Amino acid sequence: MAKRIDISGLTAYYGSHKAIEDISMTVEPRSVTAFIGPSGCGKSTFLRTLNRMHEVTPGGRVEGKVLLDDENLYGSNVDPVTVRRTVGMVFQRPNPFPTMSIFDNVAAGLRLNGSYRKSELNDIVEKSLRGANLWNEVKDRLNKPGSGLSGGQQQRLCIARAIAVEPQVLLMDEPCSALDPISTLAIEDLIGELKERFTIVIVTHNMQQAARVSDRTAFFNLAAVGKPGRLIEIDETERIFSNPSVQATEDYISGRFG
Amino acid sequence: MAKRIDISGLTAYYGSHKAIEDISMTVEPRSVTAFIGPSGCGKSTFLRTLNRMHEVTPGGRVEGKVLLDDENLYGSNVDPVTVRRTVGMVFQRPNPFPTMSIFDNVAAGLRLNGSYRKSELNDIVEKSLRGANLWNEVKDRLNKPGSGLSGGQQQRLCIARAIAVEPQVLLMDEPCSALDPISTLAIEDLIGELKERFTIVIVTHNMQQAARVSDRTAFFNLAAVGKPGRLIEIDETERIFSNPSVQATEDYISGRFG
Amino acid sequence: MSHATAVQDRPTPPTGPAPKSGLSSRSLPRLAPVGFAAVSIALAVGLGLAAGWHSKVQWGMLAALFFLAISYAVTTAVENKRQAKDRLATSIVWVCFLLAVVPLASLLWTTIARGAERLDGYFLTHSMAGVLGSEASGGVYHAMVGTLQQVGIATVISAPLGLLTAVYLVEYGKGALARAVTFFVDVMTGIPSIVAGLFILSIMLIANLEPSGLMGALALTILMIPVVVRSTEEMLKLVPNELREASLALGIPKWRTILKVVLPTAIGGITTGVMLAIARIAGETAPIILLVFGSQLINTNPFDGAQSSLPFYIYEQYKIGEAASYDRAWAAALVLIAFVMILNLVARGIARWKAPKTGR
Amino acid sequence: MASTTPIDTPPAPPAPPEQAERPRSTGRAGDKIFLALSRGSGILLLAIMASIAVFLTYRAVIAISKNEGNFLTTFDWNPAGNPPVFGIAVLLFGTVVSSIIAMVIAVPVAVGIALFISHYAPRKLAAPIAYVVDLLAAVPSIVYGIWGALVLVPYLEGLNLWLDQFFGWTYIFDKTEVGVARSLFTVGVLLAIMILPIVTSVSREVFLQVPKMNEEAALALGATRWEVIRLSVLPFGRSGIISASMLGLGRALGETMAVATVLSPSFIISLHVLNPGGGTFAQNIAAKFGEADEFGRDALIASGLVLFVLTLLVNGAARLIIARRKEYSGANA
Amino acid sequence: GSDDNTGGGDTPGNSGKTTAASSIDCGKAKGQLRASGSSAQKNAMDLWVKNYMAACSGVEINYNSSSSGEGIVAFNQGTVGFAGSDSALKPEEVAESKKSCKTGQGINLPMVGGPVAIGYHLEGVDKLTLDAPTLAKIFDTKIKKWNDPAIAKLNEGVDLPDKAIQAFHRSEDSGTTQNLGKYLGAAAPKEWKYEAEKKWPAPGGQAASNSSGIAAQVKQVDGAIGYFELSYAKSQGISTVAIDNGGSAPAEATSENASKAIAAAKVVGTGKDLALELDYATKADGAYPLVLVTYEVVCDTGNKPETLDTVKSFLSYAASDDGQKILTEAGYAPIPAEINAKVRETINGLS
Ligand SMILES: Nc1ncnc2c1ncn2[C@@H]1O[C@H](COP(=O)(O)OP(=O)(O)OP(=O)(O)O)[C@@H](O)[C@H]1O
Ligand SMILES: Nc1ncnc2c1ncn2[C@@H]1O[C@H](COP(=O)(O)OP(=O)(O)OP(=O)(O)O)[C@@H](O)[C@H]1O
Ligand SMILES: [Mg+2]
Ligand SMILES: [Mg+2]
Ligand SMILES: O=P([O-])([O-])[O-]
Repeated sequence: MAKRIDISGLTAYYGSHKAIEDISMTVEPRSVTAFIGPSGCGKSTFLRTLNRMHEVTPGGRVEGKVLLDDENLYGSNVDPVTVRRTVGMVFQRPNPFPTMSIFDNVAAGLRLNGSYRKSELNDIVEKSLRGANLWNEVKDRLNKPGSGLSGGQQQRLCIARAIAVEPQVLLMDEPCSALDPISTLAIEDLIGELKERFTIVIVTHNMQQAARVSDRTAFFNLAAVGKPGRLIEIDETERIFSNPSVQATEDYISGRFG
Repeated sequence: MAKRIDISGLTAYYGSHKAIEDISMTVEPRSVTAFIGPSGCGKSTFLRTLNRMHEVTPGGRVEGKVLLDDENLYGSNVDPVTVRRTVGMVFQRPNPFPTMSIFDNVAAGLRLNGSYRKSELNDIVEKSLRGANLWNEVKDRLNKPGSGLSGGQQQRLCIARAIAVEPQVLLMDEPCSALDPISTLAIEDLIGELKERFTIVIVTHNMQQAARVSDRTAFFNLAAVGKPGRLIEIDETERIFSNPSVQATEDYISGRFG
Repeated sequence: MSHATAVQDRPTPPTGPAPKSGLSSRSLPRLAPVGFAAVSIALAVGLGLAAGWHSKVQWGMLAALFFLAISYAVTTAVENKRQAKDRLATSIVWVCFLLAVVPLASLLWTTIARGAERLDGYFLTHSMAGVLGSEASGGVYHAMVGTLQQVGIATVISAPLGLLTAVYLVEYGKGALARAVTFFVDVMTGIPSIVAGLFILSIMLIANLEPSGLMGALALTILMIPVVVRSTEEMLKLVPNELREASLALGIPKWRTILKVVLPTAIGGITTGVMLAIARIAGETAPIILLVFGSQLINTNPFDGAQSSLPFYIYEQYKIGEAASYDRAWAAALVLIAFVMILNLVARGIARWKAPKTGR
Repeated sequence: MASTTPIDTPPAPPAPPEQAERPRSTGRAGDKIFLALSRGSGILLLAIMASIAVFLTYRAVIAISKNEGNFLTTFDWNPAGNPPVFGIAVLLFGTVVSSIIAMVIAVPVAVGIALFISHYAPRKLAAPIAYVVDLLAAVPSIVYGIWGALVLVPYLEGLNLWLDQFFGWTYIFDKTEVGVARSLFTVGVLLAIMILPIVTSVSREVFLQVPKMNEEAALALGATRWEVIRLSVLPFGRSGIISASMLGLGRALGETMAVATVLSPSFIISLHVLNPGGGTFAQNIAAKFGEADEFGRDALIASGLVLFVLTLLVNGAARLIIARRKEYSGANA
Repeated sequence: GSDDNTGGGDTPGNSGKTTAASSIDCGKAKGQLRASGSSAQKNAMDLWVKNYMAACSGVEINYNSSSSGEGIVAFNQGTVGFAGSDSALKPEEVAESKKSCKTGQGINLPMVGGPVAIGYHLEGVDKLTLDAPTLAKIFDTKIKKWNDPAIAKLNEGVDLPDKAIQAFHRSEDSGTTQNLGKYLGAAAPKEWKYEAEKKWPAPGGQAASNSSGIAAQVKQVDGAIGYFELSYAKSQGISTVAIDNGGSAPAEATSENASKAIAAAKVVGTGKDLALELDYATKADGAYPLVLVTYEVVCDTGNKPETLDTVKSFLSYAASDDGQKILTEAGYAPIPAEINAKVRETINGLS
């Protein structure tokens, strides 16, 4: 199930603005890869190129290759919808569907992709909500709108929604930044569980989190303000945190806290 | 300048749903008070009652008293506009004005409160953006829309906007959750600076952050799912983290990490 | 309707003098605006009487002006400039509302008062067959049938067509085709109804078709589409991209994203737009004269033979110029308004049921 | 196009079957059908409109080529005369003037009412008011016309005298001829009343869509209600207000029956808007259509074509304004 | 819903005047007949249609009273069985009609006549006499005040106020306007130099749409004067001007007085065409000279086979004694008997 991702020479633009430049790396299957780096260096942008969400932004353009088990996502006969179903995503800002109830939010991906029996759906929704550590808080109001939840609840709802469709790769953009320690722990446990089957990429600002959950860590940085972001190095998480090969990484991490 | 806040018997509702119940505490002037607690326990709701933003939510209702230097915010003669000018706020989700440029976003609050000369405005905007550690990244595109920034940049923009008007109390709802360590550090430094003059309340899920920046910490919790949130205890941050008087606090904190 | 109305500051009723401090400021009593209004009206009426102006219109406008000026001045003096501006804005909004209410209420009142005289069960169930203009008999049934069918056909054609076009423009549109469509939709918004009628008429002559309800409906379609497209387009543009992204990222195909996420989010506005469009065409006279011919008899087949329609009927009765025909004209106007009203209620019901649930 | 919308890369040809296991239903056929449907609608519209335009142009050219007067400058409409002469000067003037008056009155008032409904009115009141306003959009224009002639005109009489008396010095409000208030000014007022509902309804919907987050941002800065509106609501609703106004303008420009019933037309251009007289394209078409022969109808169609062009220019300008601020669109909120 | 308005219900039609249906010969009439045109003959047409449809069940006649010109255009386009027109076909229109009449051409059948009333509204004045030259000057805005000597001279003993005259004319092209123009042109050629056209020719004055619009304005505005068919004056209670035609006494606008003027009409049409020429300058005693005659336009041969029988049967009834008799009650004037006889003959010969 899990897939390897091979990125080579990837550059992404917003209109004429080059946001990231010439990134090449490999994301191993059945592992967690963490992206770290200062704000604005292009982590989110890069993440969005991995499931072809970047091109959805007006002016968004991508050059380079992303191979998912040897198949180029940007190949000419590849369907972005299939890509996105295979590579799921949780966004930096929680964005539940305002017109849908909590239940429907979680079921959305399933329902809109195929038909399920009611009981099947119930099971999957419950499982996903439990996985996102939200079940207890919402089980009594599954039919209430998702927008009446607290910030952290909304974010967990979005996570539940993403894992409900069982993607093969899961991209998470700061999934825990709005969560309390308990939920964060739950999500991290979930990640640990999911990586047995899936490939996971997570953006985080939290070094400890990166250290705790990831197998490999990639550090991004800007050469200078206004310049595009670049991959500085990627390595085993242990090495990055103990003995990085680039000075910039060391500098960034040594301001370690948070 | 800085004001003391005395809250007594505060209860807040969303329609018929009681979100927090009977909260009483004192927030000292020229200090930083941190609110911690599991997701959904009502930290944001409580925070919003401190500058009368809660009543803006449809169905939002408040009972109890909030005294700002002996004057009740909910007193009959009090104008919520003045309250909000005195008590500034940064939201959990960054919300720059999408129709304004970066510069205008920061200047928005100032322009409301009086007329400034162009150069004066420029100075304040620059100072605020520097304070929020964003200046370098945006100084070349002050006239671009604020919505084209990265998540962390947007959040810092909102912080700059809030501090530009120099409120006497600053409420911050997880201001750093979307920020990288460098920006977080900058914001924490800023908080340290601001508390010399202002009263600061900060909601955070990050225990280390609470420990680092706050003088006093309040722990909130739910009695049970579906029950309203309550204040469990409030004390010197040191005591809360070393020797809390309630078991629940200890339990919550001892899952310490993040 | 989903009233996501937010900014509802709880007004603070006054009690005694304000304590001296930073927060509470001197503020006008809650009922101050009512007082201002009373004073302004008195002033305006006084001045109007003194100067001998007989039109109540100027009295009203003068009162409005006085009201704005007084509330601004007093608030500036008692509170401060910003509050004054806020109050001025509030006042202007109220004045706008009242200003608009006067003519609109007059119109509705005239229609209801005059229409009610003639409106009864007989009127609703009979046609005008064999009724002379001066006779107080006859009814509107044949015209109701005509309007229902013509508007129904036009809606069935233009609502989906307009909606799909708007979806195309907002969700897919780029490039020459989209620009061309936009261009022509813009042109269409200003098309006089009689010109639309002429176009269909010339087709009718070329194809050797007889006048019928369908022909009228086609002309109404031309008039309806641009309103649907333009208002729907506007509502779709307001749907945050965030939601589209959320859906796309779930691997939901674009069309389902549009159907299940984008359209439901905008459904309230879209419904309003379609209702406005229906309201507009339901009141069209010119194309009916040209294409549906008009009739005094009941014809329930929109595809064959002359029909009538409510606006046509109103025009016809107005032109007769008899007391009895005026009564019929107003009663028919009332029927037409009621018809759109009921439609509107139903549509709003649907929209509310589907609309986004509000919440923070 | 002022759309700020994502677009997928063109749908790729179907992927070879051997590629990886596919999830249950791919839904790609749906995408193609839907795109085809919506693009098809667009093309169909385009075809209809283009054929109308071609038809109009064809007939107009026939008429204009036989016109013995100058189509643009003749102050007369007599295609049945000998020689046939007709010109649009008066109609263009009257249409523009009455529409300007209507827009100047209606747009601010409509935005005011929309704000009233979305942000000021007590919530219990807002829904019924919104409903009544929508209802008014349903009043057929012939009823507006009858009401205008029977009720509005007598009412405006006094206002006219007053305007003449106190604002006569503006030239515009100088009433130099006797006569009932069946003037371009009255027509403007009536059109304003007629387009109020449509402009109000669309603006209101737009204002209700302003994200809560955005209004809260302004509130938290200590903005008064008006300032919230100025900072978040109006900028966000800008393109919506412009579109709403364009819909209203479209109706004002093309309004036939109401204008025909209320105006006392004449082929005179006068900036004294209170004087009876003047004419509009649609009114002239209604007035001349009945007794016109083929050629007369062609001449009227030619005038309709000018109305088209006028509408187009105004709409184009509006689109430009919206497009210029596209990146500041509310959809990015 | 029901097409039956003959009785029952809450407001039954007070159609007591329905004449015996016995004189109506339905012949082979059947199905739907569409006709359109002049609004001047609407009331007459309504009466005829009502009686006719009561007698001949299964026949539907739909007369759309839009305007003469529209009727003619529709007739020439072949969408109606016959058209009603306030003026005879022009040569171009006859030529055009040959297309839809296939073997024949359009002809004019005079069917109804009637007075055009000059209505006025002047507080305190309920009787007013004018003559053609004064009327011409009033409508040409040469006379601007009600107490103008020219008016005073015709109305001795009437206390005329010093009020502005507000003369209303039709804003759209109209047969009534054309007939007024013909009258003024014939009876006051020095004062009224305009061509008699459907379009209002004079520069001044105020306009309103439709006869009902003019009537409404005249009723509303003190100092107003306007022209319309007599029925509008009657139903709105508007005072009408008596016209001094040079005879012994001013003639009131009544259908009898109009008949006297129409009696002098001569047929000028050739072949089966029965277009009339009226003598507007008649000085006959009691003749109200401001009259109009409206026609039905049909094909002499080549009428559409589906509707031919219905057209013949219906028009025969309209031209019959019964059909003409009811016109007076509706404020119209019947066509002189000798012309009417020709009309009936022509109708019989239609094919
Ligand atoms: N607009 C709303 N309408 C109804 N209920 C709401 C609304 N906003 C929040 N709530 C409910 O009120 C409770 C407290 O929410 P609040 O946002 O204050 O939590 P929080 O402590 O800030 O959580 P988090 O750390 O996740 O942000 C929750 O149960 C939440 O579901
Ligand atoms: N929609 C957009 N239009 C134009 N520029 C954009 C857009 N989104 C992001 N950018 C720019 O692209 C660069 C990279 O942004 P990105 O969001 O990828 O940063 P990030 O690493 O995710 O930051 P953060 O940690 O703050 O989320 C930034 O300079 C940002 O301003
Ligand atoms: Mg990011
Ligand atoms: Mg919160
Ligand atoms: O009968 P007319 O409407 O043409 O005067």
